[in-house]
Amino acid sequence: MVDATPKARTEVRDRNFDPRLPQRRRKALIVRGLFFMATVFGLLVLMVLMIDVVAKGFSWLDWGFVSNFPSRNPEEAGIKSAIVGSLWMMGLTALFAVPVSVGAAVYLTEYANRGWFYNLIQLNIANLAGVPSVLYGILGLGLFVRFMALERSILAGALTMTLLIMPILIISAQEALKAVPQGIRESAYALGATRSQVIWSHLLPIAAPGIMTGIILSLSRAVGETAPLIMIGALTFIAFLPESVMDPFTVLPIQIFNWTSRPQADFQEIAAAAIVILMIFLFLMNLSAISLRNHFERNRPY
Amino acid sequence: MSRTPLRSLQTNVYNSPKERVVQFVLGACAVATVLTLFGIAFVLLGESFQFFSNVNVLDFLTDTEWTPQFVEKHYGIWPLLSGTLLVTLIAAFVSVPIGVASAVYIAEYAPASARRVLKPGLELLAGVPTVVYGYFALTFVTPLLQRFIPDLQIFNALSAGIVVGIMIIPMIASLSEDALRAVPRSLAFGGYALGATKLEVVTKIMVPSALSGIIASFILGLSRAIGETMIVTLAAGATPRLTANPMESIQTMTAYIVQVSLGDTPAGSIAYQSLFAVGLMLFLITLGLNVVANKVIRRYKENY
Amino acid sequence: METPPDTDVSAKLAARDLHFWYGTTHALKGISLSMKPNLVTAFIGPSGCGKSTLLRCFNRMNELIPDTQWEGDLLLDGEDIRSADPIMLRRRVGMVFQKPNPFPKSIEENIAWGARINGYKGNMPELVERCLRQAALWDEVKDRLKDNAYELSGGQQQRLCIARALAAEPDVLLMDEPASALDPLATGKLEETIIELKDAYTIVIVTHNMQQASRISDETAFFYLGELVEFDDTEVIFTRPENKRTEDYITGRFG
Amino acid sequence: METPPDTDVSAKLAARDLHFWYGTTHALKGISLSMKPNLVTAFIGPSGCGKSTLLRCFNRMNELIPDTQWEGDLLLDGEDIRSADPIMLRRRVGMVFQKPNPFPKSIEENIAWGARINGYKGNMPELVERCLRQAALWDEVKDRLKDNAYELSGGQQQRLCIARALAAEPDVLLMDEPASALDPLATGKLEETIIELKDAYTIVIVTHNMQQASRISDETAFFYLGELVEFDDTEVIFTRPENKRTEDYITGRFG
Amino acid sequence: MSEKHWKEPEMPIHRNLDNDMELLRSRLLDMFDLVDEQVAGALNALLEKNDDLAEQVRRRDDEVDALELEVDRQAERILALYQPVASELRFLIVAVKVNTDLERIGDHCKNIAKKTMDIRAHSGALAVTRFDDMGDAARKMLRDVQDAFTNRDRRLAERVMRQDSAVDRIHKENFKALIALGRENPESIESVAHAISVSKAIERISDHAKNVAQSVIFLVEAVDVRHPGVQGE
Amino acid sequence: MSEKHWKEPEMPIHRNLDNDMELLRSRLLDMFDLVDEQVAGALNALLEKNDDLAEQVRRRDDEVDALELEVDRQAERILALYQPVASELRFLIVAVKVNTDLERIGDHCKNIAKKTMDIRAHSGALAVTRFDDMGDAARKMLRDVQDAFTNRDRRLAERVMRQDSAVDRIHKENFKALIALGRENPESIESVAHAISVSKAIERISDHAKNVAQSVIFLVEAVDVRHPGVQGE
Ligand SMILES: Nc1ncnc2c1ncn2[C@@H]1O[C@H](COP(=O)(O)OP(=O)(O)OP(=O)(O)O)[C@@H](O)[C@H]1O
Ligand SMILES: Nc1ncnc2c1ncn2[C@@H]1O[C@H](COP(=O)(O)OP(=O)(O)OP(=O)(O)O)[C@@H](O)[C@H]1O
Ligand SMILES: [Mg+2]
Ligand SMILES: [Mg+2]
Ligand SMILES: O=P([O-])([O-])[O-]
Repeated sequence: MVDATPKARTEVRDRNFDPRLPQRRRKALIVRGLFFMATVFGLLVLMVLMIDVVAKGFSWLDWGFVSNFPSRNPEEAGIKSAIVGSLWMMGLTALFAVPVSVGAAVYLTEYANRGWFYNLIQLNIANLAGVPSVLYGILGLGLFVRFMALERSILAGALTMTLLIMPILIISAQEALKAVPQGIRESAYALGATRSQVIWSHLLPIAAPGIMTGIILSLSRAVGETAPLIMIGALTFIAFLPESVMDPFTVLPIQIFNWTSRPQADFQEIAAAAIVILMIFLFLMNLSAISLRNHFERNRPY
Repeated sequence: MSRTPLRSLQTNVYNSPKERVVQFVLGACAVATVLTLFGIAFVLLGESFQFFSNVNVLDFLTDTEWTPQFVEKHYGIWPLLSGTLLVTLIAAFVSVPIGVASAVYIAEYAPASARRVLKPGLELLAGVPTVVYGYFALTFVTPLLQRFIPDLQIFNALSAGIVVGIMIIPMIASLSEDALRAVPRSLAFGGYALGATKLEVVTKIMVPSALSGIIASFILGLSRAIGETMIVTLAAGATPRLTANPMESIQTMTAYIVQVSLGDTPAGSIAYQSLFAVGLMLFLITLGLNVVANKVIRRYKENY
Repeated sequence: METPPDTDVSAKLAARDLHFWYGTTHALKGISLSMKPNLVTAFIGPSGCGKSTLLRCFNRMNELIPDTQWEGDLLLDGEDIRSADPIMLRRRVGMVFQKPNPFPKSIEENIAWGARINGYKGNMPELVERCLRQAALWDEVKDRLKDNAYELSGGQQQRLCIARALAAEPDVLLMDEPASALDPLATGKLEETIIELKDAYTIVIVTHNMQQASRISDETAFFYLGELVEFDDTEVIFTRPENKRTEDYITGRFG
Repeated sequence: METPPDTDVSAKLAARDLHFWYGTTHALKGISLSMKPNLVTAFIGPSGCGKSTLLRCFNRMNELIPDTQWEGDLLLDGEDIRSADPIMLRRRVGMVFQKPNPFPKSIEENIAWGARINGYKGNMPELVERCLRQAALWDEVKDRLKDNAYELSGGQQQRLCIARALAAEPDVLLMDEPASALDPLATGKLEETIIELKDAYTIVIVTHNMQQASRISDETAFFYLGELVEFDDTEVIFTRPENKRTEDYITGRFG
Repeated sequence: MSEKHWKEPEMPIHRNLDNDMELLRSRLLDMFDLVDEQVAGALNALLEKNDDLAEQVRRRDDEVDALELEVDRQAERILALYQPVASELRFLIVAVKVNTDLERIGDHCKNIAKKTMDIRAHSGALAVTRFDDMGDAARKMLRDVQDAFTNRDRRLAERVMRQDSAVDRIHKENFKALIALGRENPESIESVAHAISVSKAIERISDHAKNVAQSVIFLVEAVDVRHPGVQGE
Repeated sequence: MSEKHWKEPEMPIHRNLDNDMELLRSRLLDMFDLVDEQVAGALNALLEKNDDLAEQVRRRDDEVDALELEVDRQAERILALYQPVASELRFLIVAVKVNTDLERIGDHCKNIAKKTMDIRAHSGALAVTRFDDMGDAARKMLRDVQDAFTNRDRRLAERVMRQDSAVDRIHKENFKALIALGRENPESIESVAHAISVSKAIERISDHAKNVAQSVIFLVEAVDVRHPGVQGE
């Protein structure tokens, strides 16, 4: 196959090739193996991590662990207040973040003229998404805890978390809206629809699965965050359930941090047990988001 | 054919009050985001202003010691900065090759069935809370490493850096994969049709075509590493020290911030205000990196 | 060709000395022409000559593109389009796009939606049937009105888009290269449909395909660099065009 | 038309009783035909009839699609393609795609790349110039060889892709609807280029555009539902096709 | 390729072209009918010595001419607007050629009509000819070829082509008889000359009918049967 | 629309069609040349009483026929492969029509050549005619119309159309002179009859030249100047 055919005309071909195919093939094979190993590495770490925490924390996992309040005594320590606090946090954060973020995303994709103002907001959102979470904690500390005098309450925490996840939420909602084919907008406008009719009838329904995915993923981020809440001072010993949004609170990651940073080995194992609970919860959220997305991507007609 | 009579063109629906209200409310939501960034900047600048009225800016930037708790107080940012950079550097060594290689594998090599497992796997990895990683670094990685490196301290930059690196692998992998996927498949076919091997197509066409996106993923990943808090707080120690030795305990900027806010440092004290100065530093660095990365990303998105 | 300022009362749609700018790009440079009712008018010309821009002027879809400007007169039934409410205008001037773009809803809903937002009070199933029949699609979909529109083939989708446009009861149908995403069979069906619709609507169609223009249109306008070069009966354009450019274009000597 | 098993030694490229499957879809059902050297052969037929599939068999690009299978013989210069190394084969059988797909590199690099990975030892600038000249692009780009290929117009990009394919010194050029993304001007230039390349290459072109097939090809094969219906001189196909289906297709009576 | 693999044919597309082709076809059939009437009229005028009829034939030639223009224009229109190929293209080429032939037949009829009076100056000239048989034969050819055209009947067209020689034979006989007449009766010579022209005209009519038959065969079979024995390169 | 807005024209695309059109054009010009030679040959054979030349003209008619087939096939080929419109389409239609006319001229030449000997039987028949002038006029028309075609010269074509009447006049004179001759000299009558045919043939040649001129005008101006006074609907 390599040889030139006699018919080939010299003026358009000089046949000056040396393809060295075997070497090229061998190299290709080796590098492929390396790429594969790199990919599996991350998953292996995840497995090791899970096995490690389960191994350490398994013996502490029982009903008492879930139904007890924290305690200075490892035997009696539980995560009841942390779980309830995390749920409060999640609910309130969703309540604040979702409407504002979706509204902002709709405004940006559907209303805003592509001018300096639009560019400013877009740049701003992209940058906000990259601001370290601990700095949101500082903002929460300065703005909610001190300036608005909300003290170390659930409300202050949820508001801080809201600001933290809003950029992520807006970006994913924008992506979902942008994925709606332009043709749908154009044809709806061409039928004489107003902007709000187009948004309500077509854009939001079509983008809903994507927006939902974004919501779940960003809430799971909120549930796992620690540093901002430490900043606003959530790290306290809470042996009661919050009654209102103004009550002090704790959440699972804080509890984990607290136990991890204690020297006693028992507390480290309790921390592992709490991690197992937290991870199961987060895995469930992530998996539901992933399957939601896969389902709609597979069934998306356009 | 029955036809309704001609309607006038004049009824004004386009600018009706309802439409205007909707637009106003949604616009207000968008403006809220700008306020957040201003809020952060405002809080940081405000307290930092107090701090710098007590501490010379020049000292802050040139002094090589950070000892706010000691009697002889030094406010030189370098120990914290070097701690941060050391961790970030180690993280980069771990995450950049592995992240890019995973991205290439998933985008170019993995069969559809494998991709269906690998991608969610990486997303789960990305969903692990940092405090869990911190726990992992402290209770698993460090003891493991100590078996090979006996003089590794309990708190050290190395294991924190490695775990931070692991933490940002999914981020780099997924952003790089996006960049690779944005390269039209037709380019790959163009390469194959010329008699290229898969490796040649991938490394000489696809990766270079996606290069700016991949670089942006590095920058964003590193910015994330710089801002990472819980892992370093738990595993890297609380010893501000100007060193390049990854075996020692160090302190990063973020860990310092947490440390101050955990302690009983009275509000209004210089030590307390130093938290904001360090925060400002962190803010400026990450913001700078993000601006650069977003510029790069925007450029590559315009390409195709 | 000097088209005299249009005063033809029989024109359904007319432009008079129309200029259009995208930012600083002068995309239309003084276009004057008028489309007669119940005829198919084809816009032809090389890429970028402004065909689509002109088309979108007639229902003011261009205004959805930021930083655009126009000057001159646009008339629908002699009424000035400038002073009209764009929403009301678009209900009377329907549009079909290059790529079939049905809503991801049922076939039925696709058609009903446009009527519903326009406050249609009549019998909806009847309207759906009538529009589908007019778009020559009824027989193919009558047993599957609840199916998602995306289950139709490309050509059927495009005819569904026509049916959807008809549901808003327009007088004019603007079509921007409606067949360019279709295969020859579907194109044939679409052309057949367009010819049948001619009896009830005024149709303007942009096409890259000279053969298509010659097959289905009654009048043809040839544009070049934002100007109207020649506008005449399709037969005249394709047998004895006046302008050398027109002839060079239709014979494929330049693009 | 019964094409007898091909034993024509003058054939550059031939298929004998070729079958192809995508999973369980039987996309080609016993195709036998042979392409003569230095002629342009056009593949026409309604969408989905297997034109592209057959084309991609000739350089085994189909093998990049998972879960495919083929049966029968494919011959290049009488040698069995099955036993050839696909990488070497693809060098000898160049391909140009539907959408222009230059690499995001300089014009020069686009051409040099294919030659370089194949271990080209000659004078690279000369090769670049020669290929660009053959693709009728040299005069348009000679002063901007370092520019990024994406700065070229669509038609120029497509000709650059041809030049790129030529740099690997193929004998055969396969083109899958190479003009479908181009405007008429660029299409005209491309067709001109193809006609000029005929002297040195064997060209197979898939096209949806019957006029294009008739304009540029010497022989035309009409496919329908994965079968070869008729294969003959283009002139014969377009003046007196044997098969009723062929005639119905080329006269636009079915797709 | 076995036909059993075909799916049921899709519904054929109804094209604008079909209408225009149909119009052309019906115009061409009108032309056939009109020319047939002209031939009948010219021959009857000649044989029945009917000057009014002759005059009418002469006047109606304008109609033939008008129809010729119309058919040509319609053919051009179709070619320009629909760019037909294969059998449709052949139909158009044939239409143009047949149209020309029919118009020529019309012209010959006009010429015959013009000569009607001249020939009658010496009635012997008519007596020695077989214009009636000749005319019948020519008309039959014309009608047959119209049928062949309508039904795309190759056989019939071939038969028409063969009929031409009979007309030629009669023409030769007429020629001889007329020459003999002229020789005997020099006074008749002008009539004889005109009668020869008429005979020639009828012979030409049948020639044109034969041409039309050749066109029909080209239409149906896509083979050119003109000039057997010579080959275009 | 003012022309000043035009950009400089882009480089025109070189199309396959251009080659094929050029080929057709050159074939048609060959046809013109060949037919012109045939006309010259037939007339010379007649006037110079050269039987060999006459025989040659008769034999070369096959070449004309072959060329006719070739031009027609080429025109069909172009129509089928390139679907031309506007002036290119007109050129093709005109090519087909001109081709037919030229072939008919060729046929008439053959007929003239056939009669050469018959006429000579009585040499007086040639003496009373003005075949030389008539032939010159017809040939001039033919050459002029070829020029008009080559240069797309409407004026010249119109002049050719006007020249036709001169030929008609000579034909009438010939006819009268020949009739007179026949009347005086009944023995010559067969030659006279043939001479009339030849005169008629030359007249027909000029008629066909006129048809070609009409085609040229149609080609250039896209107006049909045939049958002035009648109108297609
Ligand atoms: N959204 C836009 N912004 C800026 N310029 C534009 C925009 N749309 C079109 N143009 C410019 O306006 C001119 C006319 O464009 P238009 O789309 O009307 O051309 P067209 O004739 O429809 O071409 P095509 O056949 O390629 O669709 C072009 O020069 C184009 O580059
Ligand atoms: N990757 C694929 N997987 C499964 N089926 C395929 C694939 N590609 C093509 N097919 C099927 O194979 C058949 C032939 O496809 P092919 O693309 O060769 O047709 P084509 O003649 O090139 O059509 P078109 O003109 O639309 O490009 C079609 O029925 C198509 O649905
Ligand atoms: Mg357009
Ligand atoms: Mg294909
Ligand atoms: O004009 P003619 O009838 O002799 O061809």
